[in-house]
Amino acid sequence: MTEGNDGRLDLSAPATPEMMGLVHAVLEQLWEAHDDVAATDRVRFEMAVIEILGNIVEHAYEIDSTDTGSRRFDVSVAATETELVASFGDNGLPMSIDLSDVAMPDELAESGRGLALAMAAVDDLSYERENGRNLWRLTCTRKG
Amino acid sequence: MTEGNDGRLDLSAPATPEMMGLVHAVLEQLWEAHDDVAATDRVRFEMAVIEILGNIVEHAYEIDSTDTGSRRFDVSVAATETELVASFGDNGLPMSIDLSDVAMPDELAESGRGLALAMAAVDDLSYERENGRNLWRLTCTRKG
Amino acid sequence: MIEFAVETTPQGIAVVRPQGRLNMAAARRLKEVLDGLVGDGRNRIVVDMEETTFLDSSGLGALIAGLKSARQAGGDLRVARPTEAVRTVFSLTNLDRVLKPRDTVEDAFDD
Amino acid sequence: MIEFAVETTPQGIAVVRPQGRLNMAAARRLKEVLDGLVGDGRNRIVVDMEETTFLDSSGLGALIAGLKSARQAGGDLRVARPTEAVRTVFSLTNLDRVLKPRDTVEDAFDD
Ligand SMILES: Nc1ncnc2c1ncn2[C@@H]1O[C@H](COP(=O)(O)OP(=O)(O)O)[C@@H](O)[C@H]1O
Ligand SMILES: Nc1ncnc2c1ncn2[C@@H]1O[C@H](COP(=O)(O)OP(=O)(O)O)[C@@H](O)[C@H]1O
Repeated sequence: MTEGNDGRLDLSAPATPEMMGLVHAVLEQLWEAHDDVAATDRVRFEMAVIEILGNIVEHAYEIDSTDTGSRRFDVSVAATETELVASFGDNGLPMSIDLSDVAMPDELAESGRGLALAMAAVDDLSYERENGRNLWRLTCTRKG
Repeated sequence: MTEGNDGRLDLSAPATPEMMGLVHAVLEQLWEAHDDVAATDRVRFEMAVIEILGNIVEHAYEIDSTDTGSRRFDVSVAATETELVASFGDNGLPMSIDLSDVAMPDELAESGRGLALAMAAVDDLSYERENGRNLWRLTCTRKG
Repeated sequence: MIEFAVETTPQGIAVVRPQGRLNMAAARRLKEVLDGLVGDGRNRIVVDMEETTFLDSSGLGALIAGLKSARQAGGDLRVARPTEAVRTVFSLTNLDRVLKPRDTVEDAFDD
Repeated sequence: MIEFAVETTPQGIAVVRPQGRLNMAAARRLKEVLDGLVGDGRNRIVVDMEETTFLDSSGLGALIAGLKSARQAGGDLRVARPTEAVRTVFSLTNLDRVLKPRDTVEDAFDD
């Protein structure tokens, strides 16, 4: 949870599409508290965060669709002098694909760009399955 | 943290005035997920939540003003069939006054209404000091 | 962020319209706006709260402060068209008498 | 919530203006709007993105879907006035060629 950064914002909420707006609001707050973060860095970080959250909401609970109540995620975002960092945790099903296999699909494909876009946007994206939880970590090295 | 309610929203953030807008956004999300909560219940709950948060931001760190970085709070809000519940935790200084002494000040007083207003708005407001943390708990029994 | 639109009626009454949430940060600015009006000799003020979606004790404090300085200057401050959120706060704090809300901006100074 | 204003130019070109965040929920609605236009025979479409503050892969998918159905109907879909957020997504996905953004809505169908 990006320990050591006292300015971080942590949210834990049900994994529903409506929560995407709240995560945008969390990021708006982060930018307000760190008004020196360059627009280019905000844009690519926010986009990657929303892609990963969108995947959690859409995919991580697909098969396990009986027990809506317990579908939750948590997210922590922080800005340091040099980096923007986000980490996600969720108790959904494990990711089916290997990040090293992710590639941008055909130009006219209507879907399948989420992970490729997130990976292109940030400087580091990692995924781990730990203690029955999915853990995602995103890092942008600040350019601005 | 209102255990047993899987729809709850938890936020942890620096205890700064800017975070009040984010807590409003969290509550907006709660109302969106629970659109059957009556307007009267939303109004009194939101007001009490914001009063308690305002006090944390304003008072709980007053003397201890050297170490801005570690001033944080967490809040958890949830709606059940019968109740609206919020709990706050913060690592600031202990509350100086006893809730049973709280009364509405003179009509023309310009301050000192926060706690009295929060207590009048909700059905239960409690404060505890536990393990060096301040814990506040608010409960509204749903009327609507 | 809350906005403060200020207008003057043909009768010389200043109308302040806090739009959005009247909370801690906004209360400080409302107090400045009200102090500025009274300082300019415009001591008859209507606070039109039709679009005030939220009010807390600090917003209430700014209204009371404005009321007191308007009265000290020989004028008054009156509240018009409160939303449900505003009315709830007035009634929970027993201020509906001192901040007696009026139904319209036009008639706010009729009595 | 995102809004979709739709206009028609004197040349019969439909102009769609997604205002706000073009994300998962909004993408679904944009796809419906674009499908509706092509279904009505309005297959020359400009998506004016001057006020699109955010775009993700699902929004991009809706644009590509609209582009394909407009072309299948003998028309085209063109993007005008992308914000920085939109341009970033186009360039990271290498779609600046297929969704080549135009500087103005008026000239979007000039070539
Ligand atoms: N959080 C996740 N949990 C499980 N599977 C996932 C997750 N994120 C992505 N995937 C898998 O990776 C695939 C590619 O995802 P993505 O690149 O975002 O494109 P899309 O979401 O448009 O299919 C998805 O179709 C899904 O099978
Ligand atoms: N979270 C808190 N931590 C420490 N002291 C507090 C806290 N909340 C309230 N207090 C004390 O209680 C007093 C009354 O608070 P309140 O009723 O909210 O009115 P006001 O904030 O306008 O003074 C405050 O002046 C402060 O001394």
